[in-house]
Amino acid sequence: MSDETLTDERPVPEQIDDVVIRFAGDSGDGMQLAGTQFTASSAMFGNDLATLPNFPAEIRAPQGTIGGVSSFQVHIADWDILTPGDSPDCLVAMNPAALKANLSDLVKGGLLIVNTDAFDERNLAKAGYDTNPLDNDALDAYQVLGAPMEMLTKEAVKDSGVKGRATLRSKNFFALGLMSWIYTRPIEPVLDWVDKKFGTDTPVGKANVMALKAGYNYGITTEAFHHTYTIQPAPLPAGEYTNVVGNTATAWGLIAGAEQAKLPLFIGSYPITPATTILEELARNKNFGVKSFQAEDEIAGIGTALGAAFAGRLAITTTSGPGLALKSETLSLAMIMELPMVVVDVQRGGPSTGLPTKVEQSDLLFAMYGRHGESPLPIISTSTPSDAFEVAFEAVRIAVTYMTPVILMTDGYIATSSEPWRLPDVSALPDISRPFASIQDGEEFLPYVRDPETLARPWAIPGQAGMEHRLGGLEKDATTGNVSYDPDNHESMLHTRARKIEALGKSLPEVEIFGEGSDLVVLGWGSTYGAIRTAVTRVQKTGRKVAHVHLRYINPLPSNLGAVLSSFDNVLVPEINLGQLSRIVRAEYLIDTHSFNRVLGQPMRAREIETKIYELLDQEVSS
Amino acid sequence: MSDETLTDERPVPEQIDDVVIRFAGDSGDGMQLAGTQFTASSAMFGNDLATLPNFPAEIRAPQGTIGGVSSFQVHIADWDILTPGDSPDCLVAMNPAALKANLSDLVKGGLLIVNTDAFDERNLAKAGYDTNPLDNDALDAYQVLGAPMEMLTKEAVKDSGVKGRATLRSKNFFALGLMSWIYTRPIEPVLDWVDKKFGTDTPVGKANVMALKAGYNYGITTEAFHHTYTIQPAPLPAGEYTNVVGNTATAWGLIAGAEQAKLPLFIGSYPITPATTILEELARNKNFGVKSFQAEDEIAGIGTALGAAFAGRLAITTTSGPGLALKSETLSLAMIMELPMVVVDVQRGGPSTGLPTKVEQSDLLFAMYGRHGESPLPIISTSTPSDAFEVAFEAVRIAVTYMTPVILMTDGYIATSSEPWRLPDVSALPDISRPFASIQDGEEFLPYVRDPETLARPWAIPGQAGMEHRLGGLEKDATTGNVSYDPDNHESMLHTRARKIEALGKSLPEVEIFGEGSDLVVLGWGSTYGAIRTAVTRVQKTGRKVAHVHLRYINPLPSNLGAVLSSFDNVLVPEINLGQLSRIVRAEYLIDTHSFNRVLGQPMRAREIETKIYELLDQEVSS
Amino acid sequence: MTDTARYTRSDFQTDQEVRWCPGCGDYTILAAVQSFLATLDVDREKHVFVSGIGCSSRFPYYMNTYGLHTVHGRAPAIATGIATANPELTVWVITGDGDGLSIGGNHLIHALRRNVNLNIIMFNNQIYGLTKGQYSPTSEVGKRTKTSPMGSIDRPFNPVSLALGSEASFVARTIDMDRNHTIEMLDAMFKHEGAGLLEIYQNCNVFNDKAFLDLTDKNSRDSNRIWIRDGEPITFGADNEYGVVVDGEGARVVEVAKAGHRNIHVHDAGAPNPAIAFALSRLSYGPYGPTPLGIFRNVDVPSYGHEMENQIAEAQAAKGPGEMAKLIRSRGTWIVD
Amino acid sequence: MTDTARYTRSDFQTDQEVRWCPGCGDYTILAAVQSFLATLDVDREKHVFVSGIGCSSRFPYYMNTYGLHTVHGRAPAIATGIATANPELTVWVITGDGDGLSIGGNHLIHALRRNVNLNIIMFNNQIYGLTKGQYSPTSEVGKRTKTSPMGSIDRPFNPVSLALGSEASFVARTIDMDRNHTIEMLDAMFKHEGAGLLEIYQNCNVFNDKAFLDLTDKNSRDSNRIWIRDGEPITFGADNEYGVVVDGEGARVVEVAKAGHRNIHVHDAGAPNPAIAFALSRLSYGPYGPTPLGIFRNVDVPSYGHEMENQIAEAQAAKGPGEMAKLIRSRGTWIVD
Ligand SMILES: Cc1ncc(C[n+]2csc(CCOP(=O)(O)OP(=O)(O)O)c2C)c(N)n1
Ligand SMILES: Cc1ncc(C[n+]2csc(CCOP(=O)(O)OP(=O)(O)O)c2C)c(N)n1
Ligand code: SF4
Ligand code: SF4
Ligand SMILES: [Mg+2]
Ligand SMILES: [Mg+2]
Repeated sequence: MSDETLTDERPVPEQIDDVVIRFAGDSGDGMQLAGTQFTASSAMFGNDLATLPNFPAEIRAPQGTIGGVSSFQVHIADWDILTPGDSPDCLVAMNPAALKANLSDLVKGGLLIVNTDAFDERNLAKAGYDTNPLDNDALDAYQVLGAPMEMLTKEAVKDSGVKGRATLRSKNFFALGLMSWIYTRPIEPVLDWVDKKFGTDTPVGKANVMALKAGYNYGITTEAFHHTYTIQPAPLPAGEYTNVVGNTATAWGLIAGAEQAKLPLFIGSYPITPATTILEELARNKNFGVKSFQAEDEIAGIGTALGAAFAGRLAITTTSGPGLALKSETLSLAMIMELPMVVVDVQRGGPSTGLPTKVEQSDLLFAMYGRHGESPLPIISTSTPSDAFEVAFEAVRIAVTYMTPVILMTDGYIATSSEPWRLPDVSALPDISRPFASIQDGEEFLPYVRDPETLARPWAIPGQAGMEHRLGGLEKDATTGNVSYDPDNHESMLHTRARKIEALGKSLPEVEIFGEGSDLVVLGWGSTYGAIRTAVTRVQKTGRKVAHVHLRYINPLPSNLGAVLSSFDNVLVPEINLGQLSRIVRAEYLIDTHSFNRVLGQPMRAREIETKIYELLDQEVSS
Repeated sequence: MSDETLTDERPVPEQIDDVVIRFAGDSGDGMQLAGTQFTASSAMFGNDLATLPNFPAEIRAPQGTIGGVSSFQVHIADWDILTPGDSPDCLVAMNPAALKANLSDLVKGGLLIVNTDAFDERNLAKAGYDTNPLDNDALDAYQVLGAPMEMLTKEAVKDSGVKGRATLRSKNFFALGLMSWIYTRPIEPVLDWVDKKFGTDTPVGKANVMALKAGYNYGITTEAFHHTYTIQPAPLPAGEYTNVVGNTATAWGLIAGAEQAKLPLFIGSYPITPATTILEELARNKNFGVKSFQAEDEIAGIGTALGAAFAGRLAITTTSGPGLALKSETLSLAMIMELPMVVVDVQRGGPSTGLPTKVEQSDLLFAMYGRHGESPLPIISTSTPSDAFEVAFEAVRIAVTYMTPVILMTDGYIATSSEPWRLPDVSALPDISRPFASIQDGEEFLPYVRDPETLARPWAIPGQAGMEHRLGGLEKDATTGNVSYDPDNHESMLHTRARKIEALGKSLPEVEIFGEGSDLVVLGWGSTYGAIRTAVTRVQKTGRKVAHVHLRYINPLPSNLGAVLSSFDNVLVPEINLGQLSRIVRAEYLIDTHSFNRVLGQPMRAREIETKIYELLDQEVSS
Repeated sequence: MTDTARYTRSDFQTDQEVRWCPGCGDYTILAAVQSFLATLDVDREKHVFVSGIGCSSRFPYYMNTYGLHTVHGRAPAIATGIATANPELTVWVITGDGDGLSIGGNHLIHALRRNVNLNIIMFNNQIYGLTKGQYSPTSEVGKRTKTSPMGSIDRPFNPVSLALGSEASFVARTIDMDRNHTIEMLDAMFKHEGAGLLEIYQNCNVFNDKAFLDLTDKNSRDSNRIWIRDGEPITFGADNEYGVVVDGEGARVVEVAKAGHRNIHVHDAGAPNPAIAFALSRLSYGPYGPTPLGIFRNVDVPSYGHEMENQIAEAQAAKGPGEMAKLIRSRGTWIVD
Repeated sequence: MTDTARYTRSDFQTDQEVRWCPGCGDYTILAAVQSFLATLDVDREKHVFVSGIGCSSRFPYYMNTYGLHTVHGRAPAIATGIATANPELTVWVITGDGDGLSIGGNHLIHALRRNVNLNIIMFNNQIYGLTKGQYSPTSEVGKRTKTSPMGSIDRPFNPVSLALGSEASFVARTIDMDRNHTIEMLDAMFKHEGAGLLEIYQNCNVFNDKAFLDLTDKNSRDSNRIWIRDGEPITFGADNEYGVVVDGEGARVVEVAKAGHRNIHVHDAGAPNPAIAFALSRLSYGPYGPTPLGIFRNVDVPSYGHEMENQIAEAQAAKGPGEMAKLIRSRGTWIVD
């Protein structure tokens, strides 16, 4: 196959503003990879984008069944988008199960690309189809384009050196090639990737390149595919961009925090979906002096982190709900010892094992109150994959400045999805270091005497002479830190620890209001950011007045939040839980919030929020 | 020594309504025993009473120091009392440290009985006295009565067979004898107890009897002690009474619950102060078929309980804050499996190891929200030691009727203190059993099909043929209970589990209002009951209108609570925490509660609540 | 095993789709367990399968018996509750090397020392399968995984040694590929009273393929599978040319011809002293080179569940059955009229 | 130990009142540790004592070094964090039989297998002291306590066997009353690289008095203390009349005269194979009858803390020190102008 075939003989493509595409197939079909590569090309091309991977809880659920379907959705646009889109405009279905599981999401009239080879009796039966939907009127509402992808792939790769059934493995590259044709994406970034990953001389590398090109060429040569589309680069602010996945951004933010705090990073963690990749990313970066410790369980994860904190390291532990439960006791110890630490909770569907690979925001009240006794901690949350870098950095800053564990809340959607990130100038990141304690000769070291402003206590670490001291979980004297059973001291220490959170509050920025008016404000936190902002923007475009406030800090809440919320007639709080932030806001400000809760294991959809906004606005009007 | 010496040559004693007495000494001085025995005699005598033991966190803190002081307070009265009293009217101080640690609590003009032998230089120094307070004007504000108790005890027991320093061990019996004289208590119950415990023929038994009588006789023969007191029996409702300690009542309530639920009781627990004695009491009653399992940790404690529940037993696990933290993950599993279980949390001073032998109410929000994901559970709390019997029974009823774990909240004060308990007619306790599942031949067993009223699912247990089924922590299908990743099923299951709590709510009694008017209601829960009721009653006696509402059920809250609270201008919520029930009430009803928080490791004091009530009432008037 | 079996394998299958990767060793173990149970004269409803979390821990969903898929690492504790609550049941614990030895290590060793009436099957694939390939407490030093990109520095457990150090009364090892031996081990464990641990080397063909090659490859397996059988001299190899001797330095592999047949150790699984079983467990530090398979230890100790029932019977015999009315009066009472 | 000591015992004492019961064995251990540290040429500020919860776990408050009194059972994990974060420190773990073997068993065995650079001292009084006398995982079967009023039915752990089953590279045992031997053991553990476990039989005179009478009573101790010393034949008794032999059935006590001196086992603490150390640990099932005291095992294995540092050095050598600006560009970038 010569390169000429790739010369574009393209009819003028239709220019569109944005498109939502979903690649869907069996877990073994490589849809995550196809989607990721399509995303990468689009990023290089200059589009704005947002992605949403979705995979089963099993490593590999039974092939060909609904339970085994894996998908990857990407939204690409020539404007500044915020969500991976509510419903795909185009669906790639590699087999009947993928079609069945995803069809209802496809917009009516949408483009449906199917791998016709997979629609045999066995697969149809596994997916629960009595008859072949390609043969009847089931798909009449869509533009269906079929291609015998398996046959074509096999044929294309026959000289690669890959043999037998293995040849079929490249069919995702065929699909990717075809999609690149239809949406006018460059294939060079994919070729580069294949080269780096496999080398273009290896059988696998060759097969993937051949399949990719074959898919692209199939588009060129097959008339059916001659209606193509293009999406112009988005007018993103100038700068250098990378496409970043949430958990990677979190890991990088933590490393950057450690660098700027001038502390070696220590992470003690136990693998758990969807948090594991933070540990994995940190383990990869030992040249930053990162010590990564895979503990025997979550208790040891936070335990080792606590030990490292005492030893003067930047201590991190990462987990998801069930693991956070196990960390509760030691977290309370870290709180009373007032040692800095960042605890990352990547929320997933609960309760119990729940829906481990899905998104949920249902650990918020647990983070707030999930410790015995009065045990207040700062809670900070991230709104988008790239935001995670900044938030992780900020969590480190708070931990070190205030000598406290900080809970950083993210979730399974942020963890695994990606967006273009304009790279910050890392050399301009602030110095967030805080010197270790020091004393004059002969002076007594008092580990619980505090900085008057931050209420942080001094941090003296083993190896420093003259400041030997003991910390423990029993109540401690307000200055010496020795065990104290004194009733008044206890009460005063409870208040002091609460006041430390207040002290932090005073230093934090006020919330900003996006929008104006006084009818309705939508209050959100975490990964619902994109959906809320999109919904609010759409409503605003109709001329209605509605505002959006999104929280980064949840404990303490921003100082102006009460006043801001009270200035609106309605406060709508959309959450992927049964109303947890809502409950906090109600208790704090006695405001009768409207909770909007959708807990489907999926990101919030802008459209549903939009509907809810109109419902409230119209009620308001009619009442 | 002949028995005649005990003939009362008593001048007519002064009749008083009530008295608060505190026995205080070194941990090794046997003050808990002296107090308990004094209490027992008073109970037999027919007084109403309430007790408050107080001991250091160490097994035996350094002798003679403030840290090593142990005390036991008892309030006895001829009326229906509710608290062990705010401040003692009489203090027995066995050494300088005991004096120093307790003097400030003694009411001005109160009676101070001291063991003068212990006021030597060494002990004074250990207690931090520069000069002997017995020798200067330090105690001028009190009626001081000294006795060389060590010398007198040694002398008294010289023929008992006990030798050397061991003779001093009986000095608590000397003090007890003396106090029995002063307060006209019968000593026969004590003699009976000694006989049962040691036998009156053993050296130790003899020594204790001799010391007791010597103390009593010392009162008779020493003019200084001729002003004595008597407290008439209280007009308690007719019936048979026992003096019951809270943890014992809890254990008995659980056993009674198991009996009436027709289920063998299984407790899986790990020792922890102040919960351990529940496990110990249950272990003692194996003849009820109780299986008590001392687990390797709290996780295994609840784990074994969960297993026992699946196997069809009445599953119990008991713990305190740090242990509750460790149970969190498995509790969420039990919740989603919908298996019955009672989790008893005997709250102690937190956070972390905190003040392990002290009382606190600071696990409430943790009990409410202390699990990842949406994981609602019923929460029920006990107000007094004897109330624990009924509440434990009720917890069993709820668990079995609704197929759910139930959290029973009690605390370190209820756990260790005692009060007279009018014995219920146990043969009249309701049948709270619920039959195991059954199916017709050939019928399919559906473990998640619910009772329409309670929403309880059927309970089928291993050994029952035809109902083999699997439960797990992954989200489950609404009828089959099989793993389900279906988004709508998940959301609906979250709501169903929440609705089960609501269903329980509908069946519960409404709260009762003690008092009338609309100015102020004091809302409480748990062991503050006695203090609040006492304070409210006192204020009511002055003619001011104030009411008391005390919660047994905290999740769900009683159905009329919102309406009741809204009918008052002020809602005062006294708690031994920083405002946890208050926060729940605020979120639930948007009522601007007044929190009153004292967190001293001690029970709430009626006087402080009274003061706070007046403050609010007067503000109300002046504003 | 009876020859007039009441059950067939399919009686133990459920309608749930088996969700392991094609080729996973878990399939063969599932089939072996189902087949084995079908041979027993035990009511199906008396079997309970309890697991933690992991690929292996999905096992209970595929067994048409009572079952619990619980939380990570806690299966031995939860199963202890079932087995002591009702010792009439046959309780099986299914766990993995991560589930059972990493997060769940403590419950495992305590269940073993207490001799709770449990049959514990540990699927050892030397990797975390479900979380997609991190090293486990049985992974070899130097193993490169996503969390150990430069090679693991953790020295692994030898599960048999650990179990013996935990006072286990039954410990055995087998390999997924050998169905007959697996069933033989299951049978012995089932017959043993109290806690048993069966370690099964299980191939994870996705994240740790061929970890047991020494023991499964045609060319190497004969010289690497040391079959240990109670009462028999320990010899192995295609022609039994190798054997094991035990002396003041421990156990080691020798050539039978050189060492002399009478010096070859005769295995005594029922020895009260676990010292020699432990020595045998040290013949290999993992499934590399000659590795013993079979029953290391099998001694009679009363089970925890029955001991507990005995105490209840004793208490009832001594005090009579519990009476609530008596209990609440046990601390002394008085009458107010 | 140097003879120009930089420190005296009092340098390691704090101003906190020692809050154990009079007569508690903890006092002698505290004194031994303080005296021992004073002999070392290690800066005081480099010592860190980490404990869990229990009477014994109050220990760090009395040591004028860095210290943490943590939560129940977690000390080995927390200490692992300290020791791997900074391998220059000398990290001591203080734990009890409940803290270390009941709730904390898992962290203990993992710290041992990983060979984390820790010196772990376990105060074994065979009881829960702080919670006032419940049986522990080392209490003997039949022990009556408040939670086992009819006698415990739990078979105890042998901590030495458990440690050896957990791949421990250093395991020793001593007794509180023998201060010199305690110090000798502390010294050996301190010199050993990586994880060490020292079990100290410690008398709780309040809740479990005289548990170690066989080993401490004048009349019985000589015939019950089996001193094991590296390189020496294991003999004991007032006149060394008893000895230990090891053969194909394990280790057992013999009369030297009958067995013949040349058959007496010569102890090799440094043997790479832990099988014989394990066999020795089985000579007694607790402090009853002839019980070995001394170092069971002492082998060189690189410590976890240093292995971790080595990987960092390697990574830096290979990739250069980390650069943030490079890292965030590592997944490919594009420019928007
Ligand atoms: C509390 C908790 N921590 C972590 C996890 C994530 N997790 C699930 S399975 C697993 C390891 C499984 O390994 P193994 O037991 O060897 O089973 P395999 O998948 O290899 O069969 C982990 C870490 C979890 N589900 N819960
Ligand atoms: C999470 C938790 N569970 C239980 C306890 C209660 N507790 C404190 S110490 C202890 C046992 C102590 O036994 P051991 O370790 O042998 O120490 P000893 O007091 O005998 O020295 C227990 C159960 C606790 N503090 N925290
Ligand atoms: S990941 Fe490994 S262990 Fe898990 S199912 Fe797949 S092959 Fe089996
Ligand atoms: S209870 Fe026992 S172990 Fe604890 S301090 Fe007292 S004597 Fe020592
Ligand atoms: Mg595994
Ligand atoms: Mg102990």
